[in-house]
Amino acid sequence: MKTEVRTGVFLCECGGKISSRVDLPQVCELLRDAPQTHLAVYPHPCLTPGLEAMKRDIQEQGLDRLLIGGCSTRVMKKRFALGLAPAGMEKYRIEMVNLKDHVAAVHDDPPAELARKAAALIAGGLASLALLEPYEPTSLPFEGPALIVGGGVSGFVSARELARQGMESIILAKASTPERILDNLHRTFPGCRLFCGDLRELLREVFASPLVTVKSEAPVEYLVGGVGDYRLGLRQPDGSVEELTGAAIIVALDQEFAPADVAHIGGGRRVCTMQDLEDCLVEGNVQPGRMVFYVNSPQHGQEVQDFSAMAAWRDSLLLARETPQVKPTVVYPANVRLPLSGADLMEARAHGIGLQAYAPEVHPVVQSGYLSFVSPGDNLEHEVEWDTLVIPGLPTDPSSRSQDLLRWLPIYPENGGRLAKSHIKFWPEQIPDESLFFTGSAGGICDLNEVLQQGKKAARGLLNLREKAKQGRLVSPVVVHVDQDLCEGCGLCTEICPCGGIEHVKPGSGPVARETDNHLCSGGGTCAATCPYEAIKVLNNSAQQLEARVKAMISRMTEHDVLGFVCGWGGLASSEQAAVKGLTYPRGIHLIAVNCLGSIDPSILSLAFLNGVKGIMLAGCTPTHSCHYHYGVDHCWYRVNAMKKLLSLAGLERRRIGIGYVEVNEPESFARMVESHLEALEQLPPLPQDDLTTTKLWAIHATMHRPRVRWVLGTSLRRPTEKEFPGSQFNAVDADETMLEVLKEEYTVSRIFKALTDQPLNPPDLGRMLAEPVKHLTPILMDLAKEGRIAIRGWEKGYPLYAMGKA
Amino acid sequence: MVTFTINGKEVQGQKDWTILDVARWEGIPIPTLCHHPAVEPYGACRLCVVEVDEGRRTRIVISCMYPVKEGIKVRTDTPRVQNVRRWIMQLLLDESPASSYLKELAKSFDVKPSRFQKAGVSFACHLCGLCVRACQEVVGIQALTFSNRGLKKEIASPLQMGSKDCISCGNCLYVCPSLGMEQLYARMRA
Amino acid sequence: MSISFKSLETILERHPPSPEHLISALQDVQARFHYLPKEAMTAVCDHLGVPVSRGWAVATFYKSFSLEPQGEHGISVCMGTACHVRGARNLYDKFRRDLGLPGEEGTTRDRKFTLRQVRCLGCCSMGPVAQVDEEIHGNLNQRKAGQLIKLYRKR
Amino acid sequence: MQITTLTDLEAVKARGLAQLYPEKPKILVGMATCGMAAGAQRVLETLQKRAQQLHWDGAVEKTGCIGFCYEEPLVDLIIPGQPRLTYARVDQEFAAEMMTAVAAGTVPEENFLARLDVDDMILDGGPRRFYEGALSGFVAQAPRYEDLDFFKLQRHLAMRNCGFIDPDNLEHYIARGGYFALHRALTSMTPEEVIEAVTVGGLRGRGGGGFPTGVKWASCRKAKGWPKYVLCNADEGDPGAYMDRSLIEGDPHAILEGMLIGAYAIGSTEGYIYVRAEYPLAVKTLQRAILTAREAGLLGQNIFGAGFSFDIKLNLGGGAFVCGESTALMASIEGRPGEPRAKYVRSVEKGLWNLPSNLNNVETWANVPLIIAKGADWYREIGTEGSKGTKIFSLVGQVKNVGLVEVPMGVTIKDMVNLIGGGVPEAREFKAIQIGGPSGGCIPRELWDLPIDFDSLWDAGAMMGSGGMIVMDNSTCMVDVAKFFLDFLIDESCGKCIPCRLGLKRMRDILEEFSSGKGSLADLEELQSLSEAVQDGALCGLGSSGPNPVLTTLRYFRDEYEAHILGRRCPAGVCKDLITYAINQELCNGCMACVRECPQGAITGEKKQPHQLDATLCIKCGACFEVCKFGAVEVS
Repeated sequence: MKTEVRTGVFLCECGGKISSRVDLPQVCELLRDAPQTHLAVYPHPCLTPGLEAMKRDIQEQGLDRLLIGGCSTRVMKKRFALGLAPAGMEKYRIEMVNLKDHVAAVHDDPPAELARKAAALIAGGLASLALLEPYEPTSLPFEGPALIVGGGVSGFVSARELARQGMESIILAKASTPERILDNLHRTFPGCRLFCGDLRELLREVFASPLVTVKSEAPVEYLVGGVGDYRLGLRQPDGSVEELTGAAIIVALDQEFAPADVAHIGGGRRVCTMQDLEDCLVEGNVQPGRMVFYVNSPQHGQEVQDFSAMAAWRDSLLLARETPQVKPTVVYPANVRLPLSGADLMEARAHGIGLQAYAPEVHPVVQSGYLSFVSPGDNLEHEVEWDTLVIPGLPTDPSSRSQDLLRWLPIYPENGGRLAKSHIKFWPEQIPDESLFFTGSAGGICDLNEVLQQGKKAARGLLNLREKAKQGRLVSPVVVHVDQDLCEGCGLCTEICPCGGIEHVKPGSGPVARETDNHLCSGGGTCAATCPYEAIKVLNNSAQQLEARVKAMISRMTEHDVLGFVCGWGGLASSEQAAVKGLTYPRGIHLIAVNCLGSIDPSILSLAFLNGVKGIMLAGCTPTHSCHYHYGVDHCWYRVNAMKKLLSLAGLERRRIGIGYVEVNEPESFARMVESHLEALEQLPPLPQDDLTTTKLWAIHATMHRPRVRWVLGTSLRRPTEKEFPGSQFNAVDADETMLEVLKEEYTVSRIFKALTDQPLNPPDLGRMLAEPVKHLTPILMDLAKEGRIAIRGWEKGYPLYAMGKA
Repeated sequence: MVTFTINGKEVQGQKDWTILDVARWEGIPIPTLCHHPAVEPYGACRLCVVEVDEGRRTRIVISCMYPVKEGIKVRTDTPRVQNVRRWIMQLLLDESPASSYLKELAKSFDVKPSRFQKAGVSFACHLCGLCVRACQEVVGIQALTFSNRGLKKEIASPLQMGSKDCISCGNCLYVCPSLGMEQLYARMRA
Repeated sequence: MSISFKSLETILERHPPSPEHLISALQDVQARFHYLPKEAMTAVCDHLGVPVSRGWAVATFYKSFSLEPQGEHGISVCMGTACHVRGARNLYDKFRRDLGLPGEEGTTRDRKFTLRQVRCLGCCSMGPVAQVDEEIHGNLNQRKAGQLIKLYRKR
Repeated sequence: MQITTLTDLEAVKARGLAQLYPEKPKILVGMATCGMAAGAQRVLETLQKRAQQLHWDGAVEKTGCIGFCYEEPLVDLIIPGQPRLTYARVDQEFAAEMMTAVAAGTVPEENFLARLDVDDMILDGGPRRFYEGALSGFVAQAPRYEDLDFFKLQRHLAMRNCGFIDPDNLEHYIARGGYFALHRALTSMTPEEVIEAVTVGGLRGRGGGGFPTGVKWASCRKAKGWPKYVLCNADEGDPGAYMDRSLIEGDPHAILEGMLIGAYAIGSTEGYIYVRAEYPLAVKTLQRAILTAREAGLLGQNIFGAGFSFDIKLNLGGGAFVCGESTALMASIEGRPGEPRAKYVRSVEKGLWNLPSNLNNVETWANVPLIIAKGADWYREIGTEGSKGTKIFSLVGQVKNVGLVEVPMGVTIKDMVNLIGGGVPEAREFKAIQIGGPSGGCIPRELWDLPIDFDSLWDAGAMMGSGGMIVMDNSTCMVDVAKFFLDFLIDESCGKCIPCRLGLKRMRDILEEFSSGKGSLADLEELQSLSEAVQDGALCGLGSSGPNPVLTTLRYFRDEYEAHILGRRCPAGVCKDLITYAINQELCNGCMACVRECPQGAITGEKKQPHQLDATLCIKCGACFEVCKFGAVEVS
């Protein structure tokens, strides 16, 4: 159903801040022929009187989409969305063009000149708005149990919380009784035996609950589905796969501690690890006498030392309470968190626990029966006497144990091996309801009590989801759509998706078309720009809209102007911040804001050149740590790189396109970047408008649409879990040359197609036309004919006459 | 619609509009610091004070929050109003001499640094709360918050750790009228 | 250190999970541990569904919360008007000197004492007044203050 | 047991009276915080232990504070057929003696304060004599309450039960006419009539502002929105004011009853009491009172079967003076930092959770049952033209009789200080009285004939505030006092608005210049204009009334400012930068006390030789001054 598009344009004077710099009446004049229904200029559209005036206009004119030429969309859009909601204007129908920060405040040019730039930016926005697709979000059911996987202790708290609220859950755990779990507690939580009593109570409640099913852990074969309908495949000992279904998932993963290496200290059984000690505690045969906990291992960092000191303190407390014949002392470096509070000190004194801080600069010395250390209080060397010396353990790499599970989850190891859920840096409205919860010490060293809190929090999140579903508010936002006819099931999108929004497919299902879990999708759009078959479309943020915008803008730009793409984070923010800080930069740059540079389809870049733009600049977040979509900016880099290669293949200057990186708080860098890029482009003539160049650019554009090229671009960036990425220059030259080869071939193919579309040609004529040696063309032509993409239509001068179409 | 006057000029507004809304719409200048259209008015800086005659009562109110009423007489430039504004400018300028926004604004008030000016202070936060409010109201998270109170009041991230909630969207920077947020930002993200 | 899950649970269970109970829940935590441990604060905020930043704002705004572990003995010196006109300032300085505290308020390094100022203990008739732990000591002077510290240091 | 009818109430009253005035002797110990601080707990324990040892047939009970704080711990002896006898400054030793005497059928004569012949029982139809006929012996000679200067002008209305009942005992409260007013309001008055009575009675808010309570209730009743809230402000933060604490600790049900009546009048079902957490005893007393009232059906559903339901939650303040400001208090109840917001929409329309809310303070609520029970006309009789009823003041500072006094509005400052307070210490001179806490002002001796009521104080530049009265003599420096209040406010400012956060600080800085001898007369003008800017510009009452102590001292004690500025001296000898300590060689007898006490080692000398003070080392801590028994340390 196609309805008439009725777009309203509102321009803001911003109390003179815009109107004094930009000739707004002229902007209106310039936009008269643009696709708009209503155009008005207001002093402050954002203030209540302005919103009232806009609402009136919307109703009187029957407007269904809006473009506001004012200031930052990041800051102001919500205000308009909320203010105009009573007039039926949903947020996605509002587009903002930043006249203040991208035009008025940053250029010193005459108002008429700025009016032209403003009109170009607005025309782009209008073109994009015209392709807007209204949609209705659908609400989702939320039934079935919660699946608690990973085997971490916190899962039991989640289960208890869920059971108390009447929700079923299935826990996959290593041990099948509370006692077994407690016996092994110190493998993951050293020093937490103190809390065994509390934990036992908790575990018993869980095991006794009719709403909780405890199953034994098994390797994860697959995890597919989405909110309200997750399916988890578990490989059974007999090789079969059991499928569990659930509404949501809680991943509870704990980090294990390895026993410290104490062999080199010597001393036989008198020197032991904390694990040994805790094993003894489980068995109940601890050696009586003076026990010294020696907290050391500075090379593992303060956090580990803190943890060890705390564990030692707690074990001492446990020993003092339950085994009075043991006299514990904790010797810890003065830089860690002990002692805690006055109350703790009193407790320690009451139990006769020694707490001795040592100055970390001077290493304590272990002797037979003694440990000497320097006290920071008096700088004097002191000694403690021991019968047993206990050395705390060290954390192990949490990710290595969970590879099979992590493959299916948007959980990645960060620096240092700890695990973290991926999307954490979006606007809340971009983050769909969390349906996959992650708890446990694998996310960061923490003690049992913290982990239990995390488990509770996860359960609470899940219950909120259920509550939302009950009220019909659990809606699928419909962000990304996969065209099932175009999708070939290659799975590249799944590989690169940072948020897990594109579904996994069960192993061995063959080329199955992908679907999306819009509940996890954050709408970054890298997948759409990467898809070799262009089967993915981000709703109301589509490549088609961007194309239209680029075309509309270029048609209003001069031949010296440059197109700029900024990502919605570092790029956009720093560009706007430049205005806030009163910086200026050349007027030639015409900025388009996108979610992430990774969402820019490679063909957009070529399209811009095809439409005659002189140059392109892209500004995104600093790669590897700042990109909000993990590797979006890296994907973009490969596309820019390909574009450069293609430009040079076509005999054009590589430097017509450039990419740079800025952080939100680096407006100066942004301004310098623009200046520098535009300065470089000033040396170049405008893009030639002759037929030959156009034909070449057409071919480049066609090349960017070729699945093979897109596949190579998409796979150039491998999944981030792979160790060799990023930074390693391994095989860099070879890989780049491979890409160049592919581009060259595909570029040639594109040119061949272009030539053959006009008329059938034989290889020598084709060679002359494309200025390529025949011997380069012949194998390509033969391959294409073999693939059936071109056909031999006859013979001419002993050469085959190739033409488009099938034989 | 209610009708009232600002500096003698008859103006109109709706019941829930503020004096500042109407003044801005009519192009009558009123200085502000903690006001930003993206967030709810907060009423902290008090720069936007105006004098209002309402019946027999005359009082100083802040125009960013005072709802318009039928028949009130608003004056934006009386000696009382000037005294409040000048003092606020004076106090701010002495507190954070590095703020460029302030220096600009202070010129129009003919306010110069006094003997109480803090020497060697480059930090320029006025605690207008725009960053906190933008983070909360616009972005929808609370990566920033006020901490402490009174003279010790400051903008901080919870538990004084680099905030995990921060999405580095930079909205706080955009709304900040001074350099304060820029100086804080690096600290927050650490 | 007994900030166990259970001890927090017991506190949290007294407060329905809505934001209005933030202050009272934090007060309970403060009463139980004599300060707001980080993990407890996060737990309270999670439980009530408020961002940690709000918990932080509240905890730093109100004087009755402390974010640092407290010493064995808390000394609160009344700085109310009645005590002020009877020399509370000098008295306070005496405490501060004797405890060797660098700042206005705080805990001694050995976590033996925590000194703080309070606004009126409501015992204006006996000013200047200081409260050590639960006990109120009235009609103090600097010499008595020194004796008090000596007395409690031994306890 | 449930109290649902008038008959129930009468039955409870009868039981309560039997407990209040039993046929056996009874001893009451004042156990409010002030008493506790003076050692009342130990006294109570001693009495109980001794009573047990002696198999004494009588009751030892606790009660609230009657106001004689300077005489604490107080113990009352009630023997049937005898006047009530009050003993002051009772220690453990005397308590034991007293019990021995009482058990032996006599009364002790030491530590005697006064006797009370008549219990007013104002709510219950008239005075009740403790005895008939003539007295004999020591008791007959003993001074009566009315004979004490401290008590002469007092009239205990809000404090009607303080010192008479056990605050935890609901039956005691009912015995003295409690909850009858509520019954009357619920069963025979419309909400409008209740509001009318409070309006006609002329009750004005006792929290400081003096806003007519009835008018407030009426607008809250009219306001749209549901539910409506009734709030009680018990966040008594003024330093030097503790009447609310004392009321709560002495008579919590009076507050509950007032709130219930208010809730009925306004149409509210839910109430909050916001009480300072620094008052642990008050908190416990309130908790118990609410629980008891709930158990008795006086809080909850369908109270007195009249179809009216109301319950009260207790909120503990977190230690922020600014939370006494209504919007900040509401923010705090909502679980947020106590930052005030602009009140252009009044909180009776949009208050707590943006719903209509009526906030009154403890003393106001405690007055409400009185008006309903005795009638508006009766209440109107008390007080002055514009200010009706009584007001409780905490009379503290440099005055002999420190304590809580409840007097009818209109008593003069002079009577307050000289009569009730017993005057300033010997050899000193009355200089000023500070009324209204940090928001109030200092009133000088010249104005001491001023009657104390809302409007007179306002005109004099002070305000009633919550009723703190700090008496100052010539040892108090007014610049220092102004600094003290500014310090307090700076410390307690929420920091939201600039005039308060930075303006008060600047005022403080200017005063600091004065007190360190660096000021100039032009600064006085600057201070004046800054004060006006802060008054006009600050967001809430804390800030806008913050300059009051400065403005009033500037107005009445300009000479003292000028002495600091022009003479570079502090007449009261307080400002450290303008004073020096010296040892009068003639008076010093070389006792070494100051030598030992000096933290700086600035005093040297031999035993029995006059000591020397090295002014370069002196930090002016005043330790030597405090410790010298011979007045040899001099301040100049």
